[in-house]
Amino acid sequence: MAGDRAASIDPDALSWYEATARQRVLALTDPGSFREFLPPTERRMSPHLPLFDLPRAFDDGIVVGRARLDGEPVLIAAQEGRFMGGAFGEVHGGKLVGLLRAALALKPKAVLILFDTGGVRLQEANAGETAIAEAMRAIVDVRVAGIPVIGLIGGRAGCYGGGGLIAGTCSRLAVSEGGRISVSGPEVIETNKGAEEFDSRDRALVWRTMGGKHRRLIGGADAFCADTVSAFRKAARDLVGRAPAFDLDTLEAEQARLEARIDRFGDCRDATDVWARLGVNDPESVPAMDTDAFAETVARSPEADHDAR
Amino acid sequence: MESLTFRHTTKKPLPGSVPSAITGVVASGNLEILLERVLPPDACEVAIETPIAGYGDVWEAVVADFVARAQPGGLRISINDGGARPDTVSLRLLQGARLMEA
Amino acid sequence: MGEWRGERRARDARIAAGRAHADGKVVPAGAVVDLLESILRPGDRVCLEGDNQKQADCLARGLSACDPDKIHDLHMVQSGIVLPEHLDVFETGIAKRLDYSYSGPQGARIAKMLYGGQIELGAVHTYLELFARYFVDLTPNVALIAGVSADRNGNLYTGPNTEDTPTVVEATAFKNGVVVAQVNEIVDTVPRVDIPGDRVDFVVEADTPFYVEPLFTRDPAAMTETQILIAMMAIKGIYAEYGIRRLNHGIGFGTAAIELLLPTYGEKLGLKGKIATHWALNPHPTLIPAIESGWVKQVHCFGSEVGMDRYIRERPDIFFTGADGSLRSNRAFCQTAGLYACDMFIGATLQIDLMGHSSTVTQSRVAGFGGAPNMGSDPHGRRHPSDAWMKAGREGQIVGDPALMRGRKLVVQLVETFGDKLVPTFVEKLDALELAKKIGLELAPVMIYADDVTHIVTEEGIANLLLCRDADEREQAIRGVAGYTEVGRGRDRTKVEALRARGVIRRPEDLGIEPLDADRALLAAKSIKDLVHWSGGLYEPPARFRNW
Amino acid sequence: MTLAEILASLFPQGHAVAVREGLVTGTGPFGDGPMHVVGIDGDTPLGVDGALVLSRAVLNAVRTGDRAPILVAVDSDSQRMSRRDELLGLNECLAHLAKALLLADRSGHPTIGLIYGHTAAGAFIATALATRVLAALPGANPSVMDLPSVARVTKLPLDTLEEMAKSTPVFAPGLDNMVAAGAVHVVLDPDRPLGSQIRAVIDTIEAEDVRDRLGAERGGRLVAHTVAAAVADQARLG
Repeated sequence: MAGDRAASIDPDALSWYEATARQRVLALTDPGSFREFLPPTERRMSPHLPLFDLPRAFDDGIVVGRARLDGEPVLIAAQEGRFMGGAFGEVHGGKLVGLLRAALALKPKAVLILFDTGGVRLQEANAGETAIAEAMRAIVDVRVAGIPVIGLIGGRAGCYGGGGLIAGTCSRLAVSEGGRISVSGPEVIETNKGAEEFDSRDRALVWRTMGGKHRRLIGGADAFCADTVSAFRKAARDLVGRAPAFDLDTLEAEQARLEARIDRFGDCRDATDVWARLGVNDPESVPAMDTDAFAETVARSPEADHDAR
Repeated sequence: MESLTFRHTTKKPLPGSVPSAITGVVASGNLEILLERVLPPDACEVAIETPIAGYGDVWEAVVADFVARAQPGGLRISINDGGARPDTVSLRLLQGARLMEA
Repeated sequence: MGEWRGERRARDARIAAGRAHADGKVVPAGAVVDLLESILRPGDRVCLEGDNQKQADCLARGLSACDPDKIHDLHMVQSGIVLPEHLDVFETGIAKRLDYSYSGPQGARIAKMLYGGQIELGAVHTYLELFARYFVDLTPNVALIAGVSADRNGNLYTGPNTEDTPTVVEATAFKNGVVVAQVNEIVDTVPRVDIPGDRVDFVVEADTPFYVEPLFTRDPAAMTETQILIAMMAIKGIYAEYGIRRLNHGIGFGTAAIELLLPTYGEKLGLKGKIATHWALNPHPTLIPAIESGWVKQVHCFGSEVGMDRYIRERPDIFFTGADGSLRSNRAFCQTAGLYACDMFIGATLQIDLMGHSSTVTQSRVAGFGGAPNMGSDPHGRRHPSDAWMKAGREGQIVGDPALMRGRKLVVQLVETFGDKLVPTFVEKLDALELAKKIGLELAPVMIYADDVTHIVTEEGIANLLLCRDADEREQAIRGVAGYTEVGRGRDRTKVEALRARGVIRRPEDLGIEPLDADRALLAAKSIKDLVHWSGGLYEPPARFRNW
Repeated sequence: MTLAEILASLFPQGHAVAVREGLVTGTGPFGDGPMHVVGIDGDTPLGVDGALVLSRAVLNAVRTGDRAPILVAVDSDSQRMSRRDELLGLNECLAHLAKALLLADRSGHPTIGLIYGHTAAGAFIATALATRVLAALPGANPSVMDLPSVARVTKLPLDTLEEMAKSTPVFAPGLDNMVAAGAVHVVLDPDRPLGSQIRAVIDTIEAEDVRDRLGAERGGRLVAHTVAAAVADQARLG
């Protein structure tokens, strides 16, 4: 299916943050290689949104299919963060779960998940929540079968709620500066605990706490990309080649890694305190760093690179 | 939600052979348009689902102008509207037609 | 006769009373209420400084905390009704009458209070007009102003946001009034003297730095294809057509899109150096790419903009800066510059009627106009020619002696046919008229009158009202660019096509613009972060505009 | 039932299960061998620290290689909502706990969730929903978000939502709706000994993830299973 002129858009110039899910998929994978499952023409839309007088999307906000990356077969899912905040509804979740289950039979080189989600779609909350649990179990099955599951995060909606948990289940994650990975969103924390706990309008605070740079520095993500599709493509190719196994050793290592993180940074109030303890000379300068300068900083962070995921 | 359907006869089919295309996103003030080359070459049907009721005459005018301008014969066009303004609708329709002409 | 110094004596008495709460001129923040209660008298005319940008917020809180039994029935004469406290004083009876210019964020509440009769409204002015009245019939008894720092003698440094301060002080201090300044800090020596100390009677060391609204920051990430299309049409169909070099941009995404298209689309059209070189403009962050690309020769500013201070400091060839290096803005002078020295004003509005009258007042919001009625008017006192001005004059004048023809300022309305929530921009009748009737205003709050407007640009095309020869043509020209609004659909298609044939209406295709080319890829910056990069890291956007 | 009552019913001869700061860990005798117990008690929110305590206990159980059942008993709040938790990577810690349970399951430990009180959102996913089979006791109240919060987010009046909740299980909180969605496999009888009921649950564990199929059968999640199957079909057919 033709979509959004992506074929004519240069992946080097196309902003991941600005691109639609469909544009990301088409520009990320080898030209002409993408085949969509349950494409919009099949009109698998949410059966629930009309009850709330809300518009539906032909793909329920997620594009799934198969494609090639450098000639190798991959399965790919991409959430559309602008439709209902990329949230997991029943059809949306079912498509991701089905794709992951298909991987066991198809044995692709990797499964790529292009997260862009606020979490569970409240209008179909129980279906969304359960689908997230199903997706996590399916990812584990896929990883055990030796197929890397790579998460790419850099969209408008970030990767929140259950999306953050699914991301934490992946073999590897690539993130851009605009990407955020978290469970509770800033507004949720503020609503429940007050603006003193978290001022959601302080966007610099949001990005310091949840954004791509912080996640990369503490090892919450394995690659940091410039905000272009080609940068994500490069990261995805690289991460496919170095995915950790899913076994007791890996999880013991992750246990040790996360415990050490809390020991080391558990009393930090702000990300800049964490970065200072990581040995970053001028923590205040991190948000303004360009990709190259940040890469040098990451190279000096002892926590950034590991196989404990 | 309000459903609207408009049927037009065109003077010619839309050039090109792309069987289907989609453009836009269902978001506040935006819309998605699915175009499928499934109708007779002189027919065009536009079906709209919109959360904002009471703008039927505006949709009618926008669709009529688009059909007159693009002559999208053969297309069934399905729209999921997120409350887009008419100018955005026109723009997306033209973008969709261009994708189908490729 | 014989009494020539009554005002002066009254002033001396107020100051003497105020001194009880001061150490010399310096008043601690905790004593603001005492100070204000001792220097104010019921019925005073008071200017509480605040406009669409900076706010004397510490003094506003102090005034609203005064005892209404002691201080009441004040007549507020001020640029902006922006802070909640600006209206609180009317609810408590501290203030009664109001003359002002701008009330963006409080527009809905002010409308309610006007309907409820809690405010006696004098008029909604344009800035320059209100400033003028400070010197004629609205001279303040007390001015409450804001600055960055002061010394113990009251010498005041306003910082980059000088804005209204010199004008307010001029009118108050030299006509027996009392001037109170809130400052962020008391220093031994101020970086530069914006207001000499002998014009300032009291200096309050505020508990927090005065608030400044980043009103002129537009996030490129939010710009739509429609706004880009409109901007392309404006550049090609107006800027290039008339060779506009000296100009002012109003607030809005449309004008911000134009700023971001200059180094890309404008460059492609070969317009660099030929348009948009000299500006009366706040330091819009979206102008940074054009400045960095060498488009802009100079910019004089009404006020500053949050986060732009370091950038401005490093670009003294472009901006007006003091010996200390920081921006010197001045609202009164910049408004004058916009009136007399600019060939074009281009801005947006909420409603336009069939004749081209426009207003931002709706039934539920009285937002005020700020500078738009002034910038968006044709100054009949202008006596210097320019190509753009003369061309517009020729287009608009069809009778009379060509030797006596004068030019016209271009006043351009840049609007999308529908606003938020599908509210039409084009209407048969302005809400402002209804509002005026309801609250008994003698003069309806019209922002720009039809006879000042020369062009209307929408996504459907450009209507050149200068070329319309009668009221019917004018109406059809407006309907002809009003899109799918009721006004637009009510057009006479034959007449509109005739106007198009004459070039009164020009569609994108008439200008050689393909609407599908209106892509965000054309923006020189697509995000606030891009603007930071363009500035070499000198622009420091406020936290709420960041996503990094 | 309270946690103490549950443990008493499960382990009539006594047990070594302790609750510290709302976190439940320990073992009890179950049939021929032990049963490991982890969980959250007292409507406690789950933060980074608690998640790692529980995952440590699960990994320790896996390390023993005893293939004994692991019971995940839950009466929790949602995830702990704080700046500190997010700063420290709550998503990683909750996912890690879920992965530990999924690993245990794959390593031969039957994992059984038991909701006996509240649970919600991220805490629910990381614990009870990460088990192979999820049981609940009457009175349990699993949810994604409570209706007043849903009302705030969806901008719909609360009474409208309450009315809709009656006919639309897919978004409404509560045990019945989670059962209908297939998330909760079975509701236990509090009046009968839990040990035998849990044993029966373990004996009927299926290899596949059956939750979407259950949701379709029970009418609480009618299309998810079909959609997932359709995607898998189209993937196979290429």
